[in-house]
Amino acid sequence: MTTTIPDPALDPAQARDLLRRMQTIRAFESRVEELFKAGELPGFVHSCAGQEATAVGVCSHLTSADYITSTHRGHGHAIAKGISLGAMFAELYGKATGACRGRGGSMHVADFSIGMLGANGIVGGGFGIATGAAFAIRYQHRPDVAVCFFGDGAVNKGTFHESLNFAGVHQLPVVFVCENNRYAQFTAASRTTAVTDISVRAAGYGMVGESLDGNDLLAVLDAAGRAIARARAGEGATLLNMNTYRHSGHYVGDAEEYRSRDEVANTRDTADPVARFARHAVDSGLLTADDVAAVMAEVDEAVAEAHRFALDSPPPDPAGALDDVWTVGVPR
Amino acid sequence: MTTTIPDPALDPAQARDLLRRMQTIRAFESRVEELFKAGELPGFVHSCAGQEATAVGVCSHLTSADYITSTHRGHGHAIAKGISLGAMFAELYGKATGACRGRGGSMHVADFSIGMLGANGIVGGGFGIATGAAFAIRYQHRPDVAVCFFGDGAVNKGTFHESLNFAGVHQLPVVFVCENNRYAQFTAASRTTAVTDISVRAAGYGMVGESLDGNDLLAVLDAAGRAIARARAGEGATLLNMNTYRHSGHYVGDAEEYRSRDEVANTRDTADPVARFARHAVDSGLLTADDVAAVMAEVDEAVAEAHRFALDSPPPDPAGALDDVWTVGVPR
Amino acid sequence: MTFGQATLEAMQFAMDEDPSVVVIGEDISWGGNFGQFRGLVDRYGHERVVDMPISESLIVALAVGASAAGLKVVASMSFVEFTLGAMDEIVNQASKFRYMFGGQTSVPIVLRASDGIRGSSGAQHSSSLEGMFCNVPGLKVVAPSNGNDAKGLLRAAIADPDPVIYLEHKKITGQRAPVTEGDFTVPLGSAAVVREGTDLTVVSYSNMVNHALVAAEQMATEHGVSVEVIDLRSLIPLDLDTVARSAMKTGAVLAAHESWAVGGFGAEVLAQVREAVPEQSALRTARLGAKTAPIPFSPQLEPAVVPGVAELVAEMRRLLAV
Amino acid sequence: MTFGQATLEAMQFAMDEDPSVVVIGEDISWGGNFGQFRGLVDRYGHERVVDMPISESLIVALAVGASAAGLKVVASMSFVEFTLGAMDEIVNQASKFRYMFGGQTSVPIVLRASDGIRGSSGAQHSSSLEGMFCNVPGLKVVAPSNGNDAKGLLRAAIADPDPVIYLEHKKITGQRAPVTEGDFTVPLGSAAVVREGTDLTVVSYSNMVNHALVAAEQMATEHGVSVEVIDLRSLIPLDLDTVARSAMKTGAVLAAHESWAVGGFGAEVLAQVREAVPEQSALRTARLGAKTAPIPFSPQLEPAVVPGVAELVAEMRRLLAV
Ligand SMILES: Cc1ncc(C[n+]2csc(CCOP(=O)(O)OP(=O)(O)O)c2C)c(N)n1
Ligand SMILES: Cc1ncc(C[n+]2csc(CCOP(=O)(O)OP(=O)(O)O)c2C)c(N)n1
Ligand SMILES: [Mg+2]
Ligand SMILES: [Mg+2]
Repeated sequence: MTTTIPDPALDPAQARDLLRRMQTIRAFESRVEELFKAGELPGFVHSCAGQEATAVGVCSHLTSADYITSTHRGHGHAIAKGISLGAMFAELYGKATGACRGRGGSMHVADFSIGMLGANGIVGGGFGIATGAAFAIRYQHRPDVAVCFFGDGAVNKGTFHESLNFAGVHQLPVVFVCENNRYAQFTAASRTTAVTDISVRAAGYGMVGESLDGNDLLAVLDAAGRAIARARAGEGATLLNMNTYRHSGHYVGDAEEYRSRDEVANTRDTADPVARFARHAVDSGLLTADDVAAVMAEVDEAVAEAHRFALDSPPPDPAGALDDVWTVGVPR
Repeated sequence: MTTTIPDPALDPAQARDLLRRMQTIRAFESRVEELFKAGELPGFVHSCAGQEATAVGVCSHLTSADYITSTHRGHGHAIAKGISLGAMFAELYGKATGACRGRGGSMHVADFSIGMLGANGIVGGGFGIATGAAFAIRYQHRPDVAVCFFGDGAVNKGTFHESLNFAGVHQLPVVFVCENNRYAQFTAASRTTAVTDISVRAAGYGMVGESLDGNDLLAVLDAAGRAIARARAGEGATLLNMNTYRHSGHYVGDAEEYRSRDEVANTRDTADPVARFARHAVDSGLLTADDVAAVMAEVDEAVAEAHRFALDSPPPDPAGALDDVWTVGVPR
Repeated sequence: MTFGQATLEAMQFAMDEDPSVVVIGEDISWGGNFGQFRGLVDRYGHERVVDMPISESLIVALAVGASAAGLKVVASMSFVEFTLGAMDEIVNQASKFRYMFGGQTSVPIVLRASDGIRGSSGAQHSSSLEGMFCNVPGLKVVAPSNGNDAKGLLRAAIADPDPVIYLEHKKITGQRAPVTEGDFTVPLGSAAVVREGTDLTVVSYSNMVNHALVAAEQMATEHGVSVEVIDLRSLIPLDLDTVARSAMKTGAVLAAHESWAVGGFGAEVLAQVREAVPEQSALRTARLGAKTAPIPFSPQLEPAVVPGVAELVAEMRRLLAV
Repeated sequence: MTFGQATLEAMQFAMDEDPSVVVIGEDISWGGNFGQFRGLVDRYGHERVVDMPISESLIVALAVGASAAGLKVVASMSFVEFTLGAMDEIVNQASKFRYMFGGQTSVPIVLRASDGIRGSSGAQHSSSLEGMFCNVPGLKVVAPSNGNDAKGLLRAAIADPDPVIYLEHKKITGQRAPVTEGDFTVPLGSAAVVREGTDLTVVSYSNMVNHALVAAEQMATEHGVSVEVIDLRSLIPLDLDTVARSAMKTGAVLAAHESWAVGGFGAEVLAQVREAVPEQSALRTARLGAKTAPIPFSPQLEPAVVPGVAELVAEMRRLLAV
């Protein structure tokens, strides 16, 4: 265990809360994966198991007045930002009580009321939206910040470039967080990306860039904390490259021909951010083993309850299928 | 005059040829500007007067098996690459004998037979096309190279990023030449570009980047020569930032409210690449003042003849207006 | 007052009324490519009138993101062809945001784009693309034919909570005509009968309406045919009632636009008219649009592709066999 | 053999025949998102089967540029919605290159994209966008309904010198059916009468043809109506002769597709039919497409937006009043 506690050190309540949030993501994704494999869920789903530290470490610095944009792999971001677990689970079933009333599904979970501007099925779709939210924050003289989560594959979309340049010009309060899990679908980053340490690109935009171990919650907390503080202080945007790893395939059901079982097993063992933080919390005396066990049990119950909520919820009424295409004024 | 002759030094024939080519661009643009102001030419035109050194310095390293892509400000590139002056002049009139049979106009002059893959009215449109041409060169194991000309405004299009990244990954034989004339239409680069020395961005693509005085033909010859040689040798792509200045407005007729008359006058005086090279050639004994005068006269006659050709050419037959939308198989 | 100046007035009413309205676009502080934004920066400053990089994807995505955070963004896209560089953002984000997020949010943005031919601007600066936009649920699309409507529709578009594609024809942006003073709106979805007639209905929008009025006059004087001209003004929402009522009266409909006929909005108008008119057998319909080619540069070729008054007259005569 | 495997055979015939054919796309060496490219890399190597970054604009522009330098590029665009990120390159470059450069060059590229609903894939992974593509002069657009046509059309598309948008429906890409062995082409621009009938013509393409065949059978057994089904296969060029001939025979045409009705290709088919059929008064026409909403995720909502057999039957009955 090489991680050291950053300054200011965590207190036990914080540690417990962080662990609970990471474990909520892990448990949610595990349950979803089981259900999907059992044919219980429609469509397709992308699990973020293994990437809990980036979501939680970043979002623990945010309030509901701050914004995030997310990706196709967005459950963790939504949970970390504070979405109702039941509403998200119901959305995955396409239920009327879902976060998007069943219209969106897994790839479009969103809760605008807490600044969660949506998972997004278009890779790179979040760059400009987050930049736009940051632009609005600046215009409104608010102390808030926008965070854009994206993967190592998204960095090659033109939208990355257009957004980072603009954020650089205007020193916008936005933090660009690359969850660099080394693969975009089935393709290794090195095959498609000239410089895989994405933070190198920051210089081209006159922006601070930093690369870090995204499986180390403390490192994430630290780097994100500094970047978000800079953003709030009007000191501009940051590009953070957080190295991480997804435990499951690209989507649930992926045969994973593109990476070896050894690679997966080794990385899961050494880099699991949840286990790693739990160990750290116990080793450093922040939590006891019993505390950890209690968090696990609490989370299991919360996920089970969210699942029951989803199952008990009614499907949407097909008669409303054409509602909300427009806000006003277009006859059917 | 601070320029020194690069190694290998030019010989008089080369110097004369380079001067002739730059002056051809200048004289062509002057004539076009006059004609446009007199209401003789349809549509609108963008003059590249003042940017002759970039076009000529780069293209003098190219053969007709090499490719270039150009911009809305493309007359100079076309001339430097060797387009028929008459065909280009006729194209500006929309004549049947035009380079594009009158279909394209000023913004679309092209001659595929010599690797001039078109001026382009879409800013940033050339990045991917040049990259594609370089990809084909590599695939075909040819010793050739593709050069992409673009402006300081185009660098903020997503296509810049997507193309440079790919060229970086595959070490393609392509040279990206930014003609940085400090303005995009009416907007100063500093207003819209986080880091105005574009060559800084090269590092993000694992590519060589270099910034230079684009009004100094010798500097252009040198930097382009090295970049093109690297490309031909399979050593990958280069990003060159060439600082230059356009003497005329964005388009002919532009009121130029966005830059001061002083700025224009000063820069024209100090940076005029044609005058500067002529002076250098005389000072260094490569050419005599008479040689220079002879080149000027020769060019004037060539431009006048091209103009006569355009005027004497017939307009296209409207009956052919629907030809060549497709190559085969679609009934009207 | 010119069409462009009329839109400037609408912008000012909107910006004075609502501080959350901001304007973004390339060269916008210099007035934009057609001068319709001239002077705004002096009045509202660079915070509200924002010069954008040449980054069309970002322009639209920024508008969407800013709207999620409480702004109302009017984005100048300059030539309509440049919106193609933002089609992902327009279609996959702006048009779907409200629906796919279950009605949580609206996307109150206006994308202003200049379309149509201006004379030898070539294939990348002369198109009209409403055919594409009208195929996208969630967008609204307007295309005024004159300064008065331009002003009223822009005011309505900015007030509207949904994404509006506001198409201004290059050829008429500089045209002068009387414009109603003061603040007013032309509601989206209301067509105008700009000339009454009994024998045939021309349904059109944007600058083609002006051609249609000339052609109608010619049909009256030269062929004794009474033509009704409807200016749709707003394509989505479409004022089908007004069109259908006229169709039932005249029994013949010509849907005409400058953009390509094939796959264009004219075919859609005809399809909707036929859905709306109960007794179809007597109804004659035709559509007129550009022939199937990119817009050529040459002054001799452009009119061979893009229809004008002569083609309107010819098509009306063919339809009525006069 | 599946539809996807049939296209793989076509790819192999093309690549074996012509070394200038290369294939590019995201995850293409792994077979792409729908497995239709599986195994190609083993046969042709990474030089000819090129994994692309997530850079849709570049994918199309690269194809255009490489074609100018002598290659023939087949680009996998994966889901058709991702082509929207390359609409500038498709419309402003690929479709216009030949014309605006005066016929100097051709653009022999094929853009393969997967469209249609597959079941709860949500608003950004379920659309069909041929309505847009068919509004663009210079593009060709094909949309096979079965593996045999998929193979023959792809072979023809790759051989074709012009840019072809090749639309493969996600729901049928994995479907098995007999496919003619060996090398053959289905020429672009040739429709197939896949069921003969006398009372009504359904004009369709892609997976909607399969629904139409089921619906036609139902009309025959349940309502005694004889339905002719035309599979357009190729939208641009359109085999209007075959459609018009059938229309004149049956006197009633239903143009049906899965994509949005409004602004969609069905309206275009009807417009062209009416232009081609001399005596219109007896002709009845209708179009059927998705209702005007982004495609919803929920299994209960998706079929309320996207039409299938039931909607086809209902629309045919309405049109014939049976
Ligand atoms: C514009 C676009 N292109 C392609 C896809 C298909 N796609 C979905 S996820 C994905 C890979 C994304 O990789 P990365 O950004 O690294 O995120 P990760 O899946 O690793 O979290 C791709 C190519 C898409 N959804 N959108
Ligand atoms: C995609 C696109 N956006 C906007 C424009 C309008 N436009 C034409 S030239 C130009 C400025 C280009 O600036 P730069 O790249 O610096 O080239 P320069 O004109 O200085 O040579 C703009 C914005 C365009 N043609 N294409
Ligand atoms: Mg990844
Ligand atoms: Mg410039």
